[in-house]
Amino acid sequence: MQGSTLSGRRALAVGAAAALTLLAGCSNSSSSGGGSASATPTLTGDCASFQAYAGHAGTTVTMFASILSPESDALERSWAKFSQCTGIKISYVGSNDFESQLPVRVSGGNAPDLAIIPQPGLLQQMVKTGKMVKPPAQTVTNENKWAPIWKSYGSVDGTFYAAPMSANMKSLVWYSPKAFAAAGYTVPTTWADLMSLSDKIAKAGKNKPWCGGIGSGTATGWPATDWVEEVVLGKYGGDVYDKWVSHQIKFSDPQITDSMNVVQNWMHNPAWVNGGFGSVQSIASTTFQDAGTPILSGKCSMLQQASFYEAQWPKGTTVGPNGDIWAFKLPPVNPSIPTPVEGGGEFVAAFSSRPEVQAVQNYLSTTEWAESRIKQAPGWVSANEGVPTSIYTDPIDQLSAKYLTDPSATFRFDASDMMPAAIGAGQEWKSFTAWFAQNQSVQKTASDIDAAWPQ
Amino acid sequence: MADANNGRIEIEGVTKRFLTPGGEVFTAIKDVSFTVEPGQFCAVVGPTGCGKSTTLGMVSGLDRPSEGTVKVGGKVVDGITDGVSFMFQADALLPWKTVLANVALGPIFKGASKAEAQARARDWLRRVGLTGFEDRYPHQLSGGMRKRVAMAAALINEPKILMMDEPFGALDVQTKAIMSNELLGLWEQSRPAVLFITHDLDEAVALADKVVVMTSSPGTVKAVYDIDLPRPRGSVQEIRFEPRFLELQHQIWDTLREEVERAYARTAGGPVTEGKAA
Amino acid sequence: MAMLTRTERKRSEPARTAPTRTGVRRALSSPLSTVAVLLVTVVWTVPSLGLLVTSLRPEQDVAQTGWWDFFAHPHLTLANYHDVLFNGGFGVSDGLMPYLVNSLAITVPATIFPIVLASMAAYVLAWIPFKGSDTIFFVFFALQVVPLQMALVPLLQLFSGGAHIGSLTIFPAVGMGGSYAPVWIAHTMFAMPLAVFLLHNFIAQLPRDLIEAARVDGASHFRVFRSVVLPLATPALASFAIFQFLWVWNDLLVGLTFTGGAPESAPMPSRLAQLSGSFGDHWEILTAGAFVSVVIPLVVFFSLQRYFVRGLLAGSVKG
Amino acid sequence: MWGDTSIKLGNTLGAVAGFLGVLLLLFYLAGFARGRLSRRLAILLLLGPAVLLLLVGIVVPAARTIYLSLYNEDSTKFLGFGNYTWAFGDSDIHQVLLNTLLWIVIAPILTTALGLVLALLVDRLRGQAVYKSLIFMPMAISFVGASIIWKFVYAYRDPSQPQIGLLSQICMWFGWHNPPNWILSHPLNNFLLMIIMIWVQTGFAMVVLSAAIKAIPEDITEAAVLDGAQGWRLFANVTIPMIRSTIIVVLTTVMITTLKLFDIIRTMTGGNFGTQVLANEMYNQAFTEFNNGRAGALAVLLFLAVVPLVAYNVAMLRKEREVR
Repeated sequence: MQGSTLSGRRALAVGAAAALTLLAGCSNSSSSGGGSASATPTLTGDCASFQAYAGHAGTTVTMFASILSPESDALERSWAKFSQCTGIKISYVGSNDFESQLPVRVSGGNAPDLAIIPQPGLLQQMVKTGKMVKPPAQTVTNENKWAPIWKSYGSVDGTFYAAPMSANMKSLVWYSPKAFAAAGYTVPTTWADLMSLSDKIAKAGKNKPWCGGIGSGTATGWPATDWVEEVVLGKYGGDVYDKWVSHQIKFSDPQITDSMNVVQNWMHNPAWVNGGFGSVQSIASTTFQDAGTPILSGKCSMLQQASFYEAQWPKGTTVGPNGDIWAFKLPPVNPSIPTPVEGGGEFVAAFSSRPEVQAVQNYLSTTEWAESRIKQAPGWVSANEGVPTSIYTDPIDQLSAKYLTDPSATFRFDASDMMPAAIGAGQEWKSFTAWFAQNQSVQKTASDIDAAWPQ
Repeated sequence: MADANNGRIEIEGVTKRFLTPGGEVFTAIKDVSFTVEPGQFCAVVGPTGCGKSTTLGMVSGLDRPSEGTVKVGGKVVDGITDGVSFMFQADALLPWKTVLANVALGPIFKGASKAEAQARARDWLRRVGLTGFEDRYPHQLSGGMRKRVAMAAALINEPKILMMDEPFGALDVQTKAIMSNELLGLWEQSRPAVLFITHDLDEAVALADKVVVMTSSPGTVKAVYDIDLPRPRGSVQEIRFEPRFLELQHQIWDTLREEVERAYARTAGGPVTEGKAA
Repeated sequence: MAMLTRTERKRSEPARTAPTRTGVRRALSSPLSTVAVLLVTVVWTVPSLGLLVTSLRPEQDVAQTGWWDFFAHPHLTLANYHDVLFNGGFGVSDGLMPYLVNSLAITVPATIFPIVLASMAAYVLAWIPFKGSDTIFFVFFALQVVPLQMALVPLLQLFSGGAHIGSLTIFPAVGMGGSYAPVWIAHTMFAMPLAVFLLHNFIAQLPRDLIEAARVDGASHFRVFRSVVLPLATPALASFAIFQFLWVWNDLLVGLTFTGGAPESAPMPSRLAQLSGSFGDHWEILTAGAFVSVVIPLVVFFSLQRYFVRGLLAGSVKG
Repeated sequence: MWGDTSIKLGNTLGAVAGFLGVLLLLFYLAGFARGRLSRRLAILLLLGPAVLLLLVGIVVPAARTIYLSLYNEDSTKFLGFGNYTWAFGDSDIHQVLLNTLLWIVIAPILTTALGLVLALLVDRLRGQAVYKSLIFMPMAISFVGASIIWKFVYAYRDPSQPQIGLLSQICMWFGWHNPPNWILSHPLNNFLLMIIMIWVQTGFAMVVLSAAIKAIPEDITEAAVLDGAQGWRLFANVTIPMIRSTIIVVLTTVMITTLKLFDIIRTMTGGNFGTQVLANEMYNQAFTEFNNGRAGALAVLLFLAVVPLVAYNVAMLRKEREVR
């Protein structure tokens, strides 16, 4: 941990020089924090609730994540009070190149104190470096308010490393309630309904039922992996899904190719896609951010995208059951699977066990912090079962939270985020993109991915 | 340093080889020996590519011989030789400095104070007849004037040895004659040893006490002639008509001609690849 | 020698060139070439114009209609620029300003260091031949192609793991700059091969007699380098400076890796990237940011441009 | 905030001043050395820093890369040339190698040629500074900016919809009502991406070549014009030979930039649709797929790809040195 201490110290030196911190030059380790070394100060007034984290005033914890502005602004506001009361400064840095920067910094000995990792696969990779440290006991205790499956996603080889911090729901279909009402369509609750609705819209000839886009720069292809994951989970259930993630079931297994064929009949159907953009192939060249815009202009009816897609609707769009835009849960392909929910989330990983770092970890794993974050801005959900669904102000957040904390739901984490990076952030994206762009066959797509699976 | 031998140039059995890009060894000069006495004006003539400039480079310490030794004032040359000045065909003036600053550069490089260097530079500019031009930039002067500046810059350090590499090569005939006269005049005053490279035989005979004829590729010394024309020589235009001048000129030309013809025959066949020996 | 005389003529006759150049110019030019240049300029500018227009359009318009639609339905907003310049993250209240300062503080030394060190090396390789000097030069040249991504991890290890002292001996001012030093050093390292290659090409062609005359006058190599080579090489130094400046200014990877992205030391591109949102390219903001970041390089280019044009005459006119 | 700013800028200026000061001091002290020592000291002090930086910053990492290329993804198992057999056996990589080859041949040549033509033409126009600046401007735009710009050129929309891509719109204005989805049209898309590179780099080529053309002694062109050379013949027989070494430098520089290119590909297609190139594939292998072995092998291939270029330049430079 030599490196991170050093970088922390360096950041501090700059901060001090820049007169950003009040306690200049006395803050590089816990033992010499804020004047009195041993006595923990007593916090009073509205700071009293932060007593558990006191005693580290003047320290800085560096945090690195992929969350960018404006989402990161809300994040920073959410712990402002904590920082103010405890004197622990959290130096937050967000990067759109987080996934490649983190390994570089970790192996370069310049790891941040804390990293917010959205992919269990990457987490696993980071644990392998040996630089990651286990969370403090309090964090482990706090974690019990999350469903056990979340704890497993933050664990590597059975050891718990990173506490989940946020969750998002992927199994949503965005649509326009106004347009549906005007055309007399009803929200489908079964897969069969969804398919017949699609057919009906296509036959009506006014627009295409679906639009989609899998473009995402270097991550192009990921939305397509979600479609297949939804179908695998919704048709074959959690066990098959888990075995698929661990490659006990291969991509070329009939169950997976069958699921891909379901997607083929759905998002590859020239009569159904790609409203507002063009042919099936245009799915590959359309960015996922753009994909939903034709719904607003009535050129397409539905888009399968995650809860965080809410941020993409232009300012002034009302999102709600009777608004311009709303979402329904993607129905399971196989009705006998109880509420399949595919989701993603973020995990707090630590590369330092300094007490102030652990204090921040502890704080971030509490229900109190989750509520503080939820109050800042919409677009953020916790699967912490201690957080009441009622505190969400945003309807999509409420909807997501409802499913994410539903104990009866079959929740699974995004499969590609859990597969080895060579697949989940590599070959699978590449092959699925080719599947759309070049109309490559399902068989070849599946066998290419299997061939690339690391030995 | 008031050594009697100071300024004597002794070149003994010097050979200089270069490595060509093809990895072959190219011999620029081979087994060259001659001596220039202090205060002597020595001209080196020879066809293009006979290693004249290479020889100068080794005397000044810019280059080192592959074999043999070069001694100046009795000491083997190692690093830049003290008390040497150089004058090139191109007049080596820094375009962004004034005439005065260019001339003062030598003393400054030698460690003189700026004021002292400028005072000396003014004096030398006066001697070469350029008073009033101190604040001009080189490009504002004519070719002949620039040459005078270069001459002042070369002589200001009062060198024991003055090396001149075709200094007047780019000048027209009239200017060249005027500059030659001035050079002789200035030389008479301080009498450094001069190593003067030229391919103009008339110029060599008119100016020098001694003419070294070199063969080409590899350069070797073919013959050495003593020029016994009396000094001061007066005007170089007029000395050309003296019978003794013509006699010497003919004599040397006979030696030189076959070398020039050989060199021409060789280079006319293909593109000229001048080595550093050019 | 041919080359030397050429240089000589070039230096000596600037006054004469003006009238003859027009003559040659006339001999060469035609209305057709004017049209051709105009056409290329338009083609080259239109995409950038698109960038400018996009940066001034409201978010919804950007995604729904082409930017040229703006001419039919002019609908301007400065909101994007406001977002970029003043909407700071929570930790940083001054918007883009601190990052702009960081960018300057990174770019200026990261331009000067490599130029000085590379011109020193180029001088040795061009003018002080020694056994192995050619080999060293060719190694420099060949190393241009090593992708800098490959060096990120080892260099980070170096900077963070105590061998830091090794760099201190190279740049004794490291301690003062605080956390900028690793970025400076990294940029300097990565710039070195190209800088040495380009500057060597120029410095090797400087007139030999100027350098040798100074040497014979008793100037040391250091003196020659400082008083003769550097002034003569000004045009090459200026052009390389522009490219290095632009490269460092627009760099995201090195800046992000070696500053860790913290507001105290990270350059502007890392901030712009962060402004673009977690789940999407906020193009209207990125375009505004791109324009803000273009301004300073353009100023640099315009102010150094004359050095390109003047060529070897650079110093002689002004003095 | 101003205090903060002035401290930062002050530190920066201090660092620059300190750096230059130390160099000057060293130069001054070393200037007292004489003879052989002076020469050695000059080589050591002038060349040393550059060599040291290169060793630490590039040579050592390069050696490490070569070493890693012989191992598996997390460098725990020796594979010998396994990663290289993978590279030459994988059909995806074949496409990558082919694309890289196309790029390094086409983009530099077009860039240099266009830059040369512009340099020739622009210098004779009134207001050349304006033209030059506008053509040079893409150099100053970051790759993020450039990729946004070109996204709005190549973007595809169904022909029945309002277009946001300029290229499609222009095609439609000219009566081609069904333009293709540009970025998906392989192999055309490779060339479309090359245009971005050419757009960025032409300004560089033009500015450098224009300076070289201006440095041609006037009397040479003059003499040729008097001899009757005009237009093309003057260009081919006088201008080109006189600036040949500059052309080679520009060509080499653009080619090396092209080889290392990854931003354009990364932001425009992410390497999909058959547009992947070596540098970006290497980046992906190293930083997305965490396969240090394969990334290393690709980096070595990248390095080998430039060997002919290096060899040619070495030959040219040697010839030049010889003539000197």
